[in-house]
Amino acid sequence: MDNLRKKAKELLESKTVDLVIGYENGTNGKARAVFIKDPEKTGKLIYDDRCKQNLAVYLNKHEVKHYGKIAIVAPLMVMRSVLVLVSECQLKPENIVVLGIGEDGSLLDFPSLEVVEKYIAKIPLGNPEPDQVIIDKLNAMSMEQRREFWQNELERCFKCYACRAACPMCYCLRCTVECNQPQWISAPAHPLGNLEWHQLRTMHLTGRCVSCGDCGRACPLNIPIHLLTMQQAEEAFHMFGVRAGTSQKADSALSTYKPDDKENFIL
Amino acid sequence: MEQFEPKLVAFVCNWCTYAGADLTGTSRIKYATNVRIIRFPCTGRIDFMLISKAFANGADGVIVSGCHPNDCHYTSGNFHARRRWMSFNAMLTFMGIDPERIIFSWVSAAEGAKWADIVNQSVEKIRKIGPFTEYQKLVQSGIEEENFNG
Amino acid sequence: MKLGIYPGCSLTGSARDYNESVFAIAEACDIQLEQVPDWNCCGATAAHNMNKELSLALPARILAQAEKVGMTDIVIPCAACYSRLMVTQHELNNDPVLKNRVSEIIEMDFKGTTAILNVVQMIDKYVTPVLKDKIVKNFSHKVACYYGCLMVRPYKVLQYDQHEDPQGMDNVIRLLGGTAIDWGYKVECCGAGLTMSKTEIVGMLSGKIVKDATRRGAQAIIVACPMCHSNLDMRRPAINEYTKEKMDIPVLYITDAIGMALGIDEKKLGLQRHFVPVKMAEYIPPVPEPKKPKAKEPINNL
Amino acid sequence: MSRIGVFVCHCGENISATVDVAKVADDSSRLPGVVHSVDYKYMCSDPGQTLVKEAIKEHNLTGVVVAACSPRMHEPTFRKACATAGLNPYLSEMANVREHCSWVHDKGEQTTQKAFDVVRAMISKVSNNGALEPIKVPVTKRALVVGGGVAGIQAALDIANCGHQVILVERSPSIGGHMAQLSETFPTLDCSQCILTPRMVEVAQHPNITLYTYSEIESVDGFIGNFKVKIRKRARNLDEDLCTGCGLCTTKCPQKKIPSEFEQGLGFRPAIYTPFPQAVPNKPVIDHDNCTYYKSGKCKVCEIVCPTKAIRFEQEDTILDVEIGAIVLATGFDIKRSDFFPEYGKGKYKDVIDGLQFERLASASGPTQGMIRRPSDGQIPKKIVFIACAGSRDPAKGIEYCSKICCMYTAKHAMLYKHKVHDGEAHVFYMDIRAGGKMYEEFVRRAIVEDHVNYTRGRVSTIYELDGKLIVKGADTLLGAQAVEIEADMVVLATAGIANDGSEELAQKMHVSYDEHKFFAEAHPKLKPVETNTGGIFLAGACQTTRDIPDSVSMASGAAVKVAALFSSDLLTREPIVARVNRIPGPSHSTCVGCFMCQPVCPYQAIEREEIKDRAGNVIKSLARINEGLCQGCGTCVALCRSKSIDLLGYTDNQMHSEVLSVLEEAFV
Amino acid sequence: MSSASNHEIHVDNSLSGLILKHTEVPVQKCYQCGKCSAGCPVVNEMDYPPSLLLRMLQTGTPEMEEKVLRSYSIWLCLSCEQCISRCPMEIDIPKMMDYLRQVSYKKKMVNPKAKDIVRFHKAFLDSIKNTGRLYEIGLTLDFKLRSMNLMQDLTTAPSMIAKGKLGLFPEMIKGTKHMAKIFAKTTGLKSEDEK
Repeated sequence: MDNLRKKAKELLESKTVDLVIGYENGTNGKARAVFIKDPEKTGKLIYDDRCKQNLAVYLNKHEVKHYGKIAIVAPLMVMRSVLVLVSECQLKPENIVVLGIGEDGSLLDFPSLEVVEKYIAKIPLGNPEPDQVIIDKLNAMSMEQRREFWQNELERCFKCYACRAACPMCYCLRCTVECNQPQWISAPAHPLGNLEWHQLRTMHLTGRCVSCGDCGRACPLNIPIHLLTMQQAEEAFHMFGVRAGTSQKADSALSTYKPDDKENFIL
Repeated sequence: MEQFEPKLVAFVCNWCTYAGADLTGTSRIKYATNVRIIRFPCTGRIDFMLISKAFANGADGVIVSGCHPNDCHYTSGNFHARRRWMSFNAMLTFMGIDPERIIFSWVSAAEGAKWADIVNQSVEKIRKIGPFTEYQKLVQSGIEEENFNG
Repeated sequence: MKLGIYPGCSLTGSARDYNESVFAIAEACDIQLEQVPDWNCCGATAAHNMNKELSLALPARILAQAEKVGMTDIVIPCAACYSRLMVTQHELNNDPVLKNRVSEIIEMDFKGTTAILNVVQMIDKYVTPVLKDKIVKNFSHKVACYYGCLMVRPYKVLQYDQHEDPQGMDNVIRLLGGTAIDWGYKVECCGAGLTMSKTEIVGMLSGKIVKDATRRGAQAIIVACPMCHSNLDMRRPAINEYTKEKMDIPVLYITDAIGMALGIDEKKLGLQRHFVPVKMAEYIPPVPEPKKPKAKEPINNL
Repeated sequence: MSRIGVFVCHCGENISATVDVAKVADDSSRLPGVVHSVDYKYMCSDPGQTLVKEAIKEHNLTGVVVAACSPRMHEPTFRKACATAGLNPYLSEMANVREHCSWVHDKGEQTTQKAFDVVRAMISKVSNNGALEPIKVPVTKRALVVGGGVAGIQAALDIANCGHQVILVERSPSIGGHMAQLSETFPTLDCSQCILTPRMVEVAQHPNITLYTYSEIESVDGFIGNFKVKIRKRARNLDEDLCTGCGLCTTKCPQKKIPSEFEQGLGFRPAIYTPFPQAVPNKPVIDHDNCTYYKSGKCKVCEIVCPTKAIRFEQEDTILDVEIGAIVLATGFDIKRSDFFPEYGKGKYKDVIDGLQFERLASASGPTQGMIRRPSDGQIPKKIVFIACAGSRDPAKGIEYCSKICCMYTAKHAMLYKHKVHDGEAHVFYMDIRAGGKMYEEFVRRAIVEDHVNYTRGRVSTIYELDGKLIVKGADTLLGAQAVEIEADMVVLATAGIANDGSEELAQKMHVSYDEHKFFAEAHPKLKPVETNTGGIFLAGACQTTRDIPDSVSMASGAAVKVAALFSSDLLTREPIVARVNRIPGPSHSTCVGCFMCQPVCPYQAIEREEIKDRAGNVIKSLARINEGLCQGCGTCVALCRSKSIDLLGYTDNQMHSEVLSVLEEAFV
Repeated sequence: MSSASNHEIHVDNSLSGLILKHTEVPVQKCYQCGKCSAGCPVVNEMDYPPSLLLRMLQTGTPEMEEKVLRSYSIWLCLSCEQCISRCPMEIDIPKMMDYLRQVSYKKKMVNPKAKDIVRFHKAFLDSIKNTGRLYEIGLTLDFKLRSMNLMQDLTTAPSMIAKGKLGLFPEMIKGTKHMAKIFAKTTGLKSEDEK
């Protein structure tokens, strides 16, 4: 943690960056995001198990984009999000400094995003253990049981779109749900509209989700919607060999193909 | 009881399957009447949301068909489409919606007979599975709620 | 002008002469060389042959020591040490996990921001600009500049000079008024890593180098590495055994050549410590003759 | 509110035998927006079409649905009918009730219901249609062939012999390309110039071919059938009509020691020169960089000696504007030069030469009259080392692919050397011998067995010079990677074949895609090897990948046929079915967020990056833009776009959505 | 349904697989052009030239792998980096050699002819472990004792002392404890003060 604070201070003092995004102690013993411009305030920075939020979501916010160069405290999911955003032209590599956090919580020094790529290449990627356990359980159920599970869960959704706001990849200027010519998604929060919305969200994140789980955490009704995109992330890897957020190049699952992609259902 | 007549729509590409279905016609090969064909320039144009929309509006099954791999009129549209379908299928499976109601196939402009087979098999399959009541129930409850809301 | 220096073990012992000449020319050019505090051995070939982590930790400690006192630029006269420190800095900067692990081993902060210069880079940067006014006597000799392995390789890490045909020292010699020959063994290995354990192989490898330079009429071999120097200079018995004749070409450090041109006392440069006596006649390159039409039918006649 | 007319065709009895056409027409008439609905025996007949035309005028229709056969059959017919009646042709749609309905189903209620459903869906779609202007273009029956090597020559001759005009543009002062430089050709060892020069002369004399040498493509606009090309004709400083090609100027020019490009630097040329004696056209050019007059303002010897007073010092480059219907790219390839390889001396050693230089040494018309001599001292080398794969199959420094032609020409070189220097030793270092081709393997065997060329399997690590010899350090991997050292008099590198200099730039001008090695990309690796993804532009020869003479010539003939096929009709109609990225007022300018994930999806490189700038010129937003000239209308980008910022004209989201909803409106009975 | 279960990650336990895992050197990329062997300065002294070592590793058979680990070549490699600087496939042979030496040493498979090389390296490392710097005369003596080759270099050493090139006393750095710790941590052995 000292290293992190020291490094952040150095970066701000030397004007290498204009803003540091990190975590600080919030109320009720929780960690929350903090935006630091003053090098003297870097002492606020913390990193521990409570720091779960994917800070990359702020990188695309209007208020943040105005700062030139930004340093971001980046556990694995944030690193991956940064790479996704770079590959999708939403972030310029020269405008970001990654203050990497290793699996053991230590500060990792990344002189460039290439080194981040190398680091990620060495780490086994996948969904967080507890989530994958639930996904496996769901996959073990019958089709009917799964349908009931999701119907019961999704029924409760009242379309607050907190999931969308929490996701670093949901940065569109106009979401498809706001499209009414044609009306792709039924507007009210009824079972059909909910199902359509979550299908849309899941498909749009296929090959782009970095399994941070923030959508699920953001849901005020605790609907485990993060499982949908996480399952798709695994599928994209198994079907196409692609993991989101491993490279700065645009090679996302659905914008590329291999002539010999293997499926077993096309007649 | 009267036999259940499923409603199917077919999303096909202009260059292979649509032409293949034309050939079925010129060859006078008969098939079931339960399918309505919708023409797209390429399978790459088919938005997965349209498949969902078809189910929401009463389709019991959807056929999606285009050029065989490497035969795409636009070189790679069908390859991109294939990835989307693979992902869409995986998602539906995980959500408990059996993707067996969506029949994917490659039918070339020369495969008139294959088209008839695909249609007949699909209709029989959906007839066996029965009407897509789960989905239609969602629509019903949607309508009720909408009415209730105003 | 202040500059950090990492001498490395050889320069305190078998290559004391190199140390002396480096410091002598630095003094003559107003460069104050300051040693990295409490430096240790870089581990050399032995460490990376036997233990990867050790081979990174030892150089990392040196760099961390330099960082600790705020040295931003250090010169490393020994090519082997230069290579080890450069490789370490490169590897650790490209692998943050390893960097943390090594920081933990050496129990010191390691940033990896030091600018590392080899001796020729130091000369280019600080000596060449002031050289012209200071030369008292041209270094009028025909010499073969020998770069060896570790100053130019691995190129991907070092990014120094043209690795198959480097010109750094050749250019310095030309500036001093000397003649640098083109030859075949500029970047071949002298056998450094095996100097103690496989003397006969070193004799063969160094012998080939000495022989080629001699054959092409070089009056001296110029080096920038204590390993190269000790092999080419001290291993003469083994070399002579390989070449089957007595080779008496002297081996000079590039700093010796500069020192001689600057008129620095030979003792101060440590030339008396060389095994092969440093004696060279003056060499005046022939003026190129005006081209006569060739008797034989030339190839380029359209 | 739309005013739609529905026209149901009986197609004789083809439709009406199984579909109750009257009912379909009647039911349709009650649908919202439909103001007119009829059925008729033959809609496609003249009276049938008249029905449509009159209804359009009478009812002021905004949309037409013809329920008849497949649109692949008669869509153009009815669109034309609509157009003549003043209705935009893209406001008409066809409901396929024959191939997809009456012919495949028995008579019955279901069949009629299906027909009606399809008609209803098309009514729904057509009310969302927008007026579009078809891209209808005449084909300019004039071809442009870029590059005058053997492939370009072959393509030009083939097209010209089909009776079409051809413009052949060549960058250097003469056509002939690399083939003109070769000594003899494998596997027959016939003289390259002997077989090529008659073709070159034929090009010059062909009434249908206009030849522009010393010229380059300045710019290309337009699209298939209608390219507008600017050709920069560089100043030869010569009145070409007056010049007789006597060559007096070239012999009198005082500048004689300029390295000749044609001789690969092994010979010299004057400042006013023709590249080689058989050049076509046989008219010199003045090389401004080396001409005494252009450098110092004095000399003009050529002007003085010219018997026809043809020299024009004040002449300037001219830009020609030409209209072209189809383009054949035949710009060929190049090789890496011997100064590329640091471990082989980086050009330091004069006697380390490349394969093309060896061709010139072996050529009877070359600088040594066909004697193999060392460039350094003119001696006849007694030992030559040939190094294959110099830069090829070398991802680290060269290129990763196999250059394909080197195995064969190296065998040829070694063979020619042995034929010319009987007591000479020829050593070849190779990695694999790739001799697939008619009589190729036999040729290589002959070199080894009959001509005693010494083949060693291994790569050469380094070369250095010692006492006038080149020490070549290699290894013999078949002897357990034993080190091999050869003292050679000369070394010939079979350097990698690479894309021609400037090919990337040319590809960008042409909007043709190219691979990572800057070779032009074919539209399909197997089924469209001579087409590019840009309509009307074809490929011939080594500009697509390195290839030998027979392959280049066959490909050129293939491209010529494609051009002739395109020229066989007068009119080319392109549908305005193209994608478009939406535009809205600032500050957003578009709902496109600029993720550019659509870019890799487009097979036609039609998606461009547009930068929106503020008044100070700062980029405030990057967003996608579709180049409508390149877009072929597949719509793959449309379905990919998450924010629905791209739409496909003719198949818009609105159209497809309403068609799907409408077709499912009623039960299928 | 989920295809996850169909995909088992293939674990490559061959020596070349381990090399790839630990050093990222792709042995399988070698296509036997022999350029490394052609340029290797000590190829004639080696029992297997570098390219042949790569081929042996590519086979993945235990017999070949054992031959590699018992070879003299891996110890003879000078790490002069000539091979990697010219390899068309950028296979970092010196890095691979470092790894092979470490495995060979750990598995006690060091080639008998290379024992003195290992002794030298160990003597070298011991020297810096104790003093922080290389104590050349100590190293020479230590090595000579270890290799029982007392006569070698007997002629050079006195003249070295005469020329002032061999210090008679070791130079000690202040951080010797620090050095001991570094050695302990990297070699897995406890340092003196921790015992």
